[in-house]
Amino acid sequence: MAGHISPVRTYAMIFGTLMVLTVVTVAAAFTNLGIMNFPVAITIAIFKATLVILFFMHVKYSSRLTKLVCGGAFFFLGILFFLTMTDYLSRGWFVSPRGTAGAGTQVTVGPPPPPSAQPAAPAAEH
Amino acid sequence: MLESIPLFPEQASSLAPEVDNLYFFVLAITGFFALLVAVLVVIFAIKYRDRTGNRVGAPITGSIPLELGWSIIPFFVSMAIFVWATVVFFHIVRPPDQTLEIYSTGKRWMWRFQHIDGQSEINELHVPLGRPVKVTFTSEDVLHSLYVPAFRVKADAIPGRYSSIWFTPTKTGQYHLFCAEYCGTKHSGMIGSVYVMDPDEYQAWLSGGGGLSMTARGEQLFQQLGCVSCHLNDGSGRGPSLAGKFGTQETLANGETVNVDDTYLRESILTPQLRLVAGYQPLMPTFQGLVNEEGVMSLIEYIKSLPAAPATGAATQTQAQGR
Amino acid sequence: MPNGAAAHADHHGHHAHHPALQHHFESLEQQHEASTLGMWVFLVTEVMFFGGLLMAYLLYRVWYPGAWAEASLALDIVLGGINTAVLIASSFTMAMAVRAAQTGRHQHTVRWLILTMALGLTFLVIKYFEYAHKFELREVPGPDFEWHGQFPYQAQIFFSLYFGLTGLHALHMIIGVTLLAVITWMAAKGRFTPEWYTPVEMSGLYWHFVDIVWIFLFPLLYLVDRAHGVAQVGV
Amino acid sequence: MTTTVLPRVNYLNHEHGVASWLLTKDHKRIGILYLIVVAVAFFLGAIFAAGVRMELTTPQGDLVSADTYNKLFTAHGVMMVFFVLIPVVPAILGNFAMPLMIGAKDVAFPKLNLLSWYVFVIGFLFTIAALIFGGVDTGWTFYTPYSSTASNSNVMLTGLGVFIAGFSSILTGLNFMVTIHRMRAPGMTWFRLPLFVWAIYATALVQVLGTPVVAITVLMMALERALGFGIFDPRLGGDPVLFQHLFWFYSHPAVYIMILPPMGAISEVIACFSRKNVFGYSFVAFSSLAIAVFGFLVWAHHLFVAGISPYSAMVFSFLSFAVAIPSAVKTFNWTATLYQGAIWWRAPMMWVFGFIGLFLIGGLTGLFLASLGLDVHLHDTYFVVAHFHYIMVGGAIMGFLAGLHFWWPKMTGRMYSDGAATLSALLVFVGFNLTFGPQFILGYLGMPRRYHVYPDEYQVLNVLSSAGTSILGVGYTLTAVYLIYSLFRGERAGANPWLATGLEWNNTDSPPLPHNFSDLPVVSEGAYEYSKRGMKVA
Ligand code: HEA
Ligand code: HEA
Ligand code: HEC
Ligand code: CUA
Ligand SMILES: [Cu+2]
Repeated sequence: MAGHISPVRTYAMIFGTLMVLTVVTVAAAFTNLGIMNFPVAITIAIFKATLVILFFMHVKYSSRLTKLVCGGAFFFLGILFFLTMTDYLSRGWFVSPRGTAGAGTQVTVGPPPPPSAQPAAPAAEH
Repeated sequence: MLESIPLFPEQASSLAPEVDNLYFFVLAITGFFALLVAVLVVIFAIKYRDRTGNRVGAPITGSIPLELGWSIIPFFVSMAIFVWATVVFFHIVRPPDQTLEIYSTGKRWMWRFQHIDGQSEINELHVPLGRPVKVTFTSEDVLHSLYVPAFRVKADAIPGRYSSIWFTPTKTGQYHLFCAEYCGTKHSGMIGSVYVMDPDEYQAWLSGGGGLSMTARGEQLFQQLGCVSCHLNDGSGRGPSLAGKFGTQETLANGETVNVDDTYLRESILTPQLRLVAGYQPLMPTFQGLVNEEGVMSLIEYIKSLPAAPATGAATQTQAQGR
Repeated sequence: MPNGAAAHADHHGHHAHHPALQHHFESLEQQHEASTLGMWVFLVTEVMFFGGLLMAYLLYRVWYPGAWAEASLALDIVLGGINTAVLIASSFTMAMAVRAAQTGRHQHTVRWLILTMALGLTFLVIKYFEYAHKFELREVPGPDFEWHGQFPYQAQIFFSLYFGLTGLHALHMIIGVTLLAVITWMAAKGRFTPEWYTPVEMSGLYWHFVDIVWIFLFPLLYLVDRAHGVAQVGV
Repeated sequence: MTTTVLPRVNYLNHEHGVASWLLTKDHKRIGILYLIVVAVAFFLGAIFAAGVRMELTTPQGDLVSADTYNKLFTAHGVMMVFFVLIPVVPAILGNFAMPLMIGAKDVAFPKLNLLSWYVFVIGFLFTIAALIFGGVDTGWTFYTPYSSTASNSNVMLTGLGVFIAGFSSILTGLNFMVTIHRMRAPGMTWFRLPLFVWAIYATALVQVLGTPVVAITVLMMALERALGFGIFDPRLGGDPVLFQHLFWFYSHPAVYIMILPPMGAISEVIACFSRKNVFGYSFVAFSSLAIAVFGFLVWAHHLFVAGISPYSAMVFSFLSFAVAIPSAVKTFNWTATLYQGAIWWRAPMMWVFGFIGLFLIGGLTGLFLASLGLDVHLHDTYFVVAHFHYIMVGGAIMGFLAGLHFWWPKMTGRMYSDGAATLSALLVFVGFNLTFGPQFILGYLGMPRRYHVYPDEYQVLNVLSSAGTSILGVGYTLTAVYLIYSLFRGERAGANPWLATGLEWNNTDSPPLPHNFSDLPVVSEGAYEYSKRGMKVA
């Protein structure tokens, strides 16, 4: 019943790649890439994790079910992140006349919202 | 007391009929489905009853058209509810342009209301008939929720930021005001009344008491706390000019933009380092502890009241187009 | 897929079976598949477990980039970097241990496992020094938290998450090392054969998972904004 | 009626003594162990509920102090949710019946199964300890910053109890998932699985994916309380609403942990007592999975007025309506199953009728709450209280009782009195509607929940509600009485008293053998092939 036996060479290569990527990620962090620093760091981390999962954890040679379970975890993690962030990132979109609408201020990254959402001038009466 | 078992709350705001109509609509739809299923279950249970227990039913296994039908029809029906309910919701959360502003803070276990003209009251709120009112509020400790059933409005009070409700009263009288978010021992005692008055009565009530108007108090604080020393209206001070700032978009030092609304102003006063205005140094001290929630509200009201000054040299002011 | 055809030929009479086969399974194959699936599902729960903290991390990083940059600079990137290398190396030795078990070389299994544990302990010791330093500096969230940067409040949130995430990770390491100790002992007693080495494989999966967590934690915590940090020290 | 010892060796009598129970690895015995603890928890929870209702008969707070009242409903909610409803069907009926139904000798990890029970008990004891030390008053939702700053320190003990019990739920889910994947008897393909097994499987998904998140969230809250960590603390710029997001990411799917398994049991009972295939088998099966997966997409409907972005609220409202569709599919399929059945009116079926009626009302009122414009008014009022009691008590508890009455002869080898059971189903149905029906009206009138004192005009409806509780209480007590009585005096049930299909009825005795089957079953037909049994068509 012994599962897939990878050659030592594979393990050594993966190990080497992971080490190199660690150096790369540190180097990238010290380079000013503007807003790209974070995506780059995360991409490298995801890539490293994938290598570990596929080769060290033998998912590459595992049943479809194992692949599904493994993918499922990240899928639901994604749901948690994504749907929660729909709240936080869209809070700033809602601007009602004269300020607050219950959503609180949030920073909007990027261009300002369309004119229709622009606040009206403060009432002149007081 | 027994003779009055109310079934529906009073409709005392312009939003109330909207919400009630929606309610009856949903009631009708759900009532239809409930009856449909219940009646069928009862009919089948009686009609196909078998007292022996050793007979079997007809060999029916299913029907794709039926399955599709009873997934798709409820889906579209519920989309009708969804659309209507969302429209009503946006009426509830988006106040009209010209509102009477009232500020409030919730703390365990009372509501304090602050009128622009200076009156403040506790667990009571006086508002004029027929005029849109907006209450902006925050909490000084834990979560609370400001709830007026007769107006069908509610919003949580969250420490650290502002929430608001708005309503146009349509009927004079006295209405319940509840705290609807659990907040500890006397959660159920954190209640009060909203008094809807005729406009002239309201005027009379307003002139009845109260000290400085909020704007005036804000201006006073603005002097006392030394804000003026940095925030000069012509933009020549160490801090940006605040004139006409409210309701615009500010560009921050890190390139993001932010809407200048109540919560942002509050944050600028209490944690100024958090979001730096582009082109300025982080000089502004925090005023946390030096000014209470109501003071902050007065300051905000004052800043709101500053008219936009003619364009100045301050390169950082990005006036949004809508103004 | 569940159990083969000649299922109940020798039901109740386990004499012909491998000693590791439990009575409610029909075959070692089935037992192994159950364990593997069980382990993977367990790792899913672990992902979600860290996920709660990571969600908090994500939100505050988006909200308070400045504080994040500032607080992250206070972490020791050299120690963090060394630890990353140490963990990756331990993942490699772990993979080798499993391989040795697969090919039936007990002595190798034991040796690789001991190496893995040694690396794991190295990680923990280094972590201990990092923590101790933070305690000295009073950069531990709580009433005594001290911070001399621009964002004392938000830095505290950063450190709450730092200690939450790395603490939880360290706890997993401790559990992992304990687990490996047991497995090593079993391996030394020659319990595993190429037919049955499931425990080695399972602890391997667990260990790699802990490694993966760190692969993410390192850039998330230590490398937030080094580039700017270097450019504009003391803003 | 016979009082002789049960004949033959079975799982109940093959070993004796307390130790043989406390160290058992037999899934059937573990099911019984859960039954005992959950019954204790339900009893406690019900007493707290009785306290709540007694206090609310008068508008003044004259029975207990405000703090005591707050502790009562918190204890009630915590007990009922975490220690009754989450384990009630999966851990009791699932443990007992699921391995039998798929033709396995046991669950995949029997030791882990026992461990889950111990973990559960430890969590339970922590929670009880918190009660003994004075109780908590946060509500079962533990919202920050109240829980992390204002409440007393028992909140940590309770939080820990919930955290620990969560692990029990995770381990059970994991175990069941693996069991269903790997332990099915030869020939037991996915589409021959009884629908109860599908429901347990879907539940396990939610347990495995959701529970860890609430565990870490409660832990963060406890750390904040204990050590002054500041993750949700608004004074540091943290967001208290984040706690709500994380809490409901689990706790909404958790309501499906509570309702899916009872739904599964309902499918079994309906099929058996209508003597028919469940109408649209695969739709019912897949709707369980759909509920489990889509259930993860709707949590923020608890946060509509909590200060989230209105646009996000819109998305979550839409998804909440979408998740109602699979429930609708199930309801309609059950109804259709009755059509042209041979409906045998026995006690389990009576509970099913009650279930359908009450679940319908509970589910449909969920649509009111999912409607944004209405939820602003209804949020945190008694309308919500009525909604979830209709589903959780009227739905889940009724569904559990249906399942319990169905499998009781299998579990104990004894029959209970059918008449008494029918009567108590009726009492519960009537008492239930009297208790919670008025609360819908109260809620629309605006009475907020968690209120110790309330304005006078709400009294009449509250009195009705309290009166209903006593009928409800009589109903439940009656159930307990005749079930316990049947243990000693009940008639011997044959292997298959309901003439049902299914391996648990046809391939083993009542009570089942220690290792479930004398010969490993081989399956060659679908789950509900009543028409192939050679009985007359009604
Ligand atoms: C077992 C428990 C359970 C279940 C299954 C549900 C099911 C549902 N719940 Fe409920 N809910 C709770 C337990 C449960 N809930 C609890 C405990 C709370 C309060 C928590 C607290 O704050 O303490 C709550 C609160 C709650 C809220 C928040 C209210 C508030 O606090 O403001 C909302 C809002 O959307 C909601 C919606 C729904 C919906 C849409 C469903 C749907 O899944 C229902 C689907 C079922 C049907 C729709 C019926 C059958 C369908 C038909 C007969 C066909 C016709 C259908 C259509 C036309 C669509 N629930
Ligand atoms: C499974 C879940 C479950 C169950 C079964 C119940 C059962 C009941 N609940 Fe529960 N309830 C919740 C879950 C549940 N509840 C939750 C989650 C909350 C929210 C908590 C919060 O806000 O944090 C809540 C809140 C809640 C409230 C609102 C409190 C408030 O907001 O102020 C009320 C008020 O009427 C109530 C009443 C009842 C009643 C009358 C029953 C009845 O069904 C109970 C019937 C049983 C009996 C009456 C006892 C049976 C008799 C005996 C065992 C004999 C011995 C009895 C005595 C000696 C007294 N519940
Ligand atoms: C020592 C000088 C100083 C004092 C005193 C001071 N501020 Fe400021 N303020 C600044 C500077 C500099 C900025 C711009 C950098 C920043 O955003 O912090 C600023 C920014 C602001 C902003 C954000 C403006 C924008 O354009 O977005 C507001 C609002 C504000 N201050 C209000 C106040 C109030 C109210 C007070 C008094 C209670 C006050 N300030 C006192 C220096 C000061
Ligand atoms: Cu304030 Cu409840
Ligand atoms: Cu929900």
